[in-house]
Amino acid sequence: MNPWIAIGALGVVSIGIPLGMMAVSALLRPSVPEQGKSAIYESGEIPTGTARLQFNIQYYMVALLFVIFDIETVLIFPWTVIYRSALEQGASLTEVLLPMLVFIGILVVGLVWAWRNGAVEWVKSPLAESRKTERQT
Amino acid sequence: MAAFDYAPAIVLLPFLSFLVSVGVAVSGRDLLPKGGALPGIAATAGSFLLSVWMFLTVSGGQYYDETIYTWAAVEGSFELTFGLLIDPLSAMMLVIVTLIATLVHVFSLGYMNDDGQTGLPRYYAGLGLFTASMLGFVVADNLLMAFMFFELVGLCSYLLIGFWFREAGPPSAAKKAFLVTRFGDYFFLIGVVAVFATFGTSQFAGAEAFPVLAEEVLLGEASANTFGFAPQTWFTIVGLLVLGGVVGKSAQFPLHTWLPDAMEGPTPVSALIHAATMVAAGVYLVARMYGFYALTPTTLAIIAFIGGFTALFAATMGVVKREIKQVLAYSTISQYGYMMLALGSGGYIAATFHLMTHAFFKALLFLGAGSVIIAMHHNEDMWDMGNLKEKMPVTYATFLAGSLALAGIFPFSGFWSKDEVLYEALVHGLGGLGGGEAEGALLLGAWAMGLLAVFFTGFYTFRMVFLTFHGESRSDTARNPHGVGWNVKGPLAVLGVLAVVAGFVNMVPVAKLTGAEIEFLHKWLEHGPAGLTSEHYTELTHEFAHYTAGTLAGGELGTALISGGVSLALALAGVGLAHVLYNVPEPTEHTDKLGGIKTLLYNNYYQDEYQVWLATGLTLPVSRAADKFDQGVVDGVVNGVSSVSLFSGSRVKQLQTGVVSNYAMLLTLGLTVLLVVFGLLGGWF
Amino acid sequence: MLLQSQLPNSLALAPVLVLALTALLLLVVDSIDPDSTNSAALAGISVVGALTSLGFAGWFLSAGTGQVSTGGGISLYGEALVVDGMALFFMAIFASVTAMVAIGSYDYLRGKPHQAEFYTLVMFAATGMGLMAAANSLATAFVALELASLPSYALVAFLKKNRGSVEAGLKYFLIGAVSSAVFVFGISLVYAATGSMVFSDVAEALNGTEFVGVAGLGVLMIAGGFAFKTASVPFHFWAPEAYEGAPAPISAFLSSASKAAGFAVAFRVFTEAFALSAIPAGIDWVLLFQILAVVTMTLGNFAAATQENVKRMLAYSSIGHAGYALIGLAALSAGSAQNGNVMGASMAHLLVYGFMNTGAFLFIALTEHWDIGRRFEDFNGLGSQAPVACAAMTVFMFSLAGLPPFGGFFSKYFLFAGAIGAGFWWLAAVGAVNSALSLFYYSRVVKAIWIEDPSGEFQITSKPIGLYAAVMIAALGTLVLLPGFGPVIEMAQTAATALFA
Amino acid sequence: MVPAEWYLLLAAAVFCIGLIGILTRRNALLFLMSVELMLNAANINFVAFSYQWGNVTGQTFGLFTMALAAAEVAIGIGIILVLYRNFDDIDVTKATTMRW
Repeated sequence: MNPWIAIGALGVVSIGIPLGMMAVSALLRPSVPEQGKSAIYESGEIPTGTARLQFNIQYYMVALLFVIFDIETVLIFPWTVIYRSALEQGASLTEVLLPMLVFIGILVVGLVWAWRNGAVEWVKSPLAESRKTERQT
Repeated sequence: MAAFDYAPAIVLLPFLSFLVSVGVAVSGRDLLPKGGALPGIAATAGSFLLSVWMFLTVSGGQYYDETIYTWAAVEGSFELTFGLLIDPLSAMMLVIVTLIATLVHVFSLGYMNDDGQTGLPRYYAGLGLFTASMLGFVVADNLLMAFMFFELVGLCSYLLIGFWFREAGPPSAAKKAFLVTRFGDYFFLIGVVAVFATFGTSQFAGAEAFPVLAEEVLLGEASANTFGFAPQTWFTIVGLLVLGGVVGKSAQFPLHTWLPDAMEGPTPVSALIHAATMVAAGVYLVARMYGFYALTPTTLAIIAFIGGFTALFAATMGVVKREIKQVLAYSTISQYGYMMLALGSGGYIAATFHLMTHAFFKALLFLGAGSVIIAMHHNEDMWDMGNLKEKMPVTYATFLAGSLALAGIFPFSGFWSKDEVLYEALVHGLGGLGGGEAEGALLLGAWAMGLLAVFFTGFYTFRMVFLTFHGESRSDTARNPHGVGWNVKGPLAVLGVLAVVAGFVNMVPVAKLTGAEIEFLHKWLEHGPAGLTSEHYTELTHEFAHYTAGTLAGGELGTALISGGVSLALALAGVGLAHVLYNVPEPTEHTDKLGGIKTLLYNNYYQDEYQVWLATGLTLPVSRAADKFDQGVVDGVVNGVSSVSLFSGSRVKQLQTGVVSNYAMLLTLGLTVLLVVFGLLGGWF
Repeated sequence: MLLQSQLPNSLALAPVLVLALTALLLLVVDSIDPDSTNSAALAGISVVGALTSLGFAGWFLSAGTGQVSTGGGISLYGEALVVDGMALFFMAIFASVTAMVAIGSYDYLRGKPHQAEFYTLVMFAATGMGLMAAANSLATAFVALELASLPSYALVAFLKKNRGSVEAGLKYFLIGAVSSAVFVFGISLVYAATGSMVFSDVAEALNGTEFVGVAGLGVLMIAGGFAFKTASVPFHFWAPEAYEGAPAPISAFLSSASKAAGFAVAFRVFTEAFALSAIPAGIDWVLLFQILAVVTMTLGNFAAATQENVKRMLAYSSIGHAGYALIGLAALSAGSAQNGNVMGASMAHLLVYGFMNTGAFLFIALTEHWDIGRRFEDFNGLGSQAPVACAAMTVFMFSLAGLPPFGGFFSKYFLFAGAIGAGFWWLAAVGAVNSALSLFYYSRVVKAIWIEDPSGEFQITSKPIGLYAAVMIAALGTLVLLPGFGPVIEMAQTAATALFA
Repeated sequence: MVPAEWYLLLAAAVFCIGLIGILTRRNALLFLMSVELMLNAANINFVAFSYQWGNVTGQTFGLFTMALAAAEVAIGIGIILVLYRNFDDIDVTKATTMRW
């Protein structure tokens, strides 16, 4: 008997139980729609504002920078793997080190540009800024 | 070769004058004295001098055949070129054309300028362009170039006939001239293409000339693409196609109808274009490529027969005309018929001879008529004239000389040339008949018609002279005519002398009688580049068309004398009849005696009517049907295609819904379809 | 031999390297002074960079670098890149278009923020295009294609406050993302079938491969990737909106240079990696391109005929021209001596197209600069207000339609003649019919400009020098290609013939 | 060793899931995620056949694909951001000012 069958049966059961519970409750419960039930649950508080939160642009900027520069490091790994053996086999530094320096250099130019253009600067939100000044006075 | 370096200038000088005149005409101001006549006179006179130089150089035994400019070439196939060919024939023609053009320019001073005409720059521009294109045609060294200038000449004719475009007649006449000659030119164009397709060249002269190639093909020494016909048949077809253009331009039956109408143009134009030069273009073309025509007896016989018939046919119509220029118009048609007759019957020299003498005396007659018309305040009706010889002696004397030449009275120039034409037709007709050739009878028939036409020629010519200059004055203007100046009399005098003496260059009967070496034209045309000499042509006609000279009683000399005597007698008879009927103080119309024929003649044998019927009754319905087809089917298809395109365009763009998800869907769909199709085709699965 | 004796081989890529360095330099300049609005300096650097690149490409072309006469293509970086006649020919196109776009953008961008970024992105995209032309491996082809595409997405959406621009950018990006996914999946399938990405090895492995199905799928999907780049059916859906919504200089850039880049890499991939002599019989990509060519040119021209918006009409016409250029791939047959001529004619058409189409879009940029509307009616009577620019536009329109005696006529003539010579007369016939149709909508522009009466008052107060200069250069290019067409077509056909050797 | 066809099928399945996601999702971010799935389907092939053919070309190229995917996402998010600012939504079907 194929051992996979047990796993398959487990999968069927694990899907079946929740579905069955939902089905039973849907059949049994009375249906009384009410505003409070469809409201957003915020720990018992009455929700304020919309559910759609506007994140600060900064949030995305950091994420974008991370995504880009983080992934570039992936490209460095293969280089590190072959670096020593390549040198040992007699490759010159210009052949082995220089390309990576150029690569990093290009990334650095990009990073400097992003920095200078304020991508990593922590901009304070005007709202928080005004609250802070209120408190000080 | 220095002289020939200037050859292009002969053509370019009048063209320059054309440009100057156009410039003046465009500027709209009176920039030049005499309305631009002087540049024209200077240019044509310059061309004339250069032509004489060419003539002298050619008589020194030098010839010129150069390609000037290659404007299209297909590698290894054929070349389209402009080039000059100056040999005895073209040198002679150059002198004739430039001389008459110069005289006509001078005469125009009297006819147009002194008359206070407007639009003179346009007139002289037309004359200049005409002269340039005619000269270009004369010196052309290949058939295509000849065709192009042939068409230009036709265009100028159109422009000049319609010079008085505000009146009713001239524009219509211009249109008619243009359309009728164009009808012939279509065949010519097809002929040009056929020549190129057959031989790959259209050069007139040289070892690679198409007449030479054609000869080699017939002798079996070379081959050419004859489109599945026997070479002889195919060359006959090609020759007849080119002949279409000749018949149109030289006003031969049945395409002669435009020429009488063309008399609506200014009289100097009639003299230059419709008598002396342009109409000669057709005949000249046949002479130019005579080496080709001489190879095909059928074409020659047709040419001869058309010529003879036209000579007689036109002469009879000239008998009843009232207007002086109409008489001259029909006489022109008739005289060109003689030239065609000569060419068709192997009389290359005779045709050239008549071409030359006719150019002189017909130009003279037209200019004389122009002088009369000036005097008569542009009234052309001969029945309003009479007794003008007292008032205008110079015009009378020269006009009389021209008339005697036209009628073929000894010893005026026309006698010699016409006599030779008829002699050639007679002896070759007799020879052919003796040799049992069918063409012989045809030639003799043509000869008979030509001979008969001599009588009519004498009659109508002197009817015209007597009505115009003799008798009593029949109108007030005739009693008190307008005077004419030196610029009218000068050209008349020059041409008058030429009309008298031009025939002496080739007095064949005299030469035969006395044995003196005075056949100068024969000698002139006997030399020339290889393959373009009259001797060569005689060989060709003999070899391929089996033309041999036959004789009547008394051998060659007797035949010549009999032929000349008969034609002179007939001419004198015609003159005599005219004298009896019209040389009276108060001539009356005798046309009623002709009965029903009169109506027929007045209506020009209903030639116009049947051609108009052909146009309206036959061509028009066909054109209508074609138009229907064009509008309904062709345009319908075109419009349909365009609206279908636009409609499908508006459908296609509906694909572009603007919703990017749909694009992704369509993209996936397209890719899937391609995958399935190519997977199935390539057997991937 | 000139280059080999004077410069190291690695500098054969100089036209591309110059573009990349220019882009980095622009970044550095902007980093030094981010708040500067000295657009003249930025535009100047870009133009100088593009012209230097053009100079190198022209020099190498005339010196015969990488061409058969000097020993064939120079391969670099372990055969990842190759510089030969075709690569340099296309680099010259990209550099010319980039230069014109940079000149024209100077006025177009006046007063707008983020100018440095704009020029940087243009230069990076141009770098990518140059690399596409030189790519000799599917890996570099993909990377280069992305390097060209990614900046383009941003450039199309450059006008952040303009809904059209943003929408165009979105659509371009989404379709582009899907297309590149399809493309890279195709590469992975070809790799699965052959085990290599270098073109010559791929061709070797494909010869007699047993994985015809996998390879076929891969070839088809790779063709799809190129179809996206060249705006060919069925990957063309982004083009009308992207060209219409993008800033006009970017429309010019994309529809001329980017399209040519797609063709450049497609030509090389399909002649080297999927060479007709090596490909299994089951993978009939010539038929594929025949279908695409016919459908693309027909769809593009038909849709263009009914447009009301000039810029959108040009966008559709650009699709139609992609169809014409596809003939260069569609009229091939194994071992035919005509192959080089057809493909060379297609390359020459792309060169001429680079000038005339860039010029046309830059004219649109000019009208946008003047705030004239985009519909045909809005152009009514413009000829009396700006005769010089309108005369140039007339040249572009007639040249695009393929009327003699403009450059477009000659390139189309050679293209169709090449197709006929290769035995594909029906392709030429479809092309000719479409050209006839195209005359209809191109002449509408000319008619509006010169013949119609103005429908309203124009507010033409300025004569932007940069835009004018760019339009004039494009017009000059279109016209100079008349007498200069002989050498161009010869060079293109030699370069293309080398690919088939 | 798992037969090569299975990898191909797995990659094709992942690719199709991504494709279906693109066709059915209207949210721009989900659209992007689906594209990532398609790209990673290709990566499965690369890695699998790199192993199969015994060279590292495929693996290396897989890294490149990932890097490019990241860059693509970066650009994509930027565009989605401006999309939201202009259309107040990231529903890709809402932006339809240009069509036909």
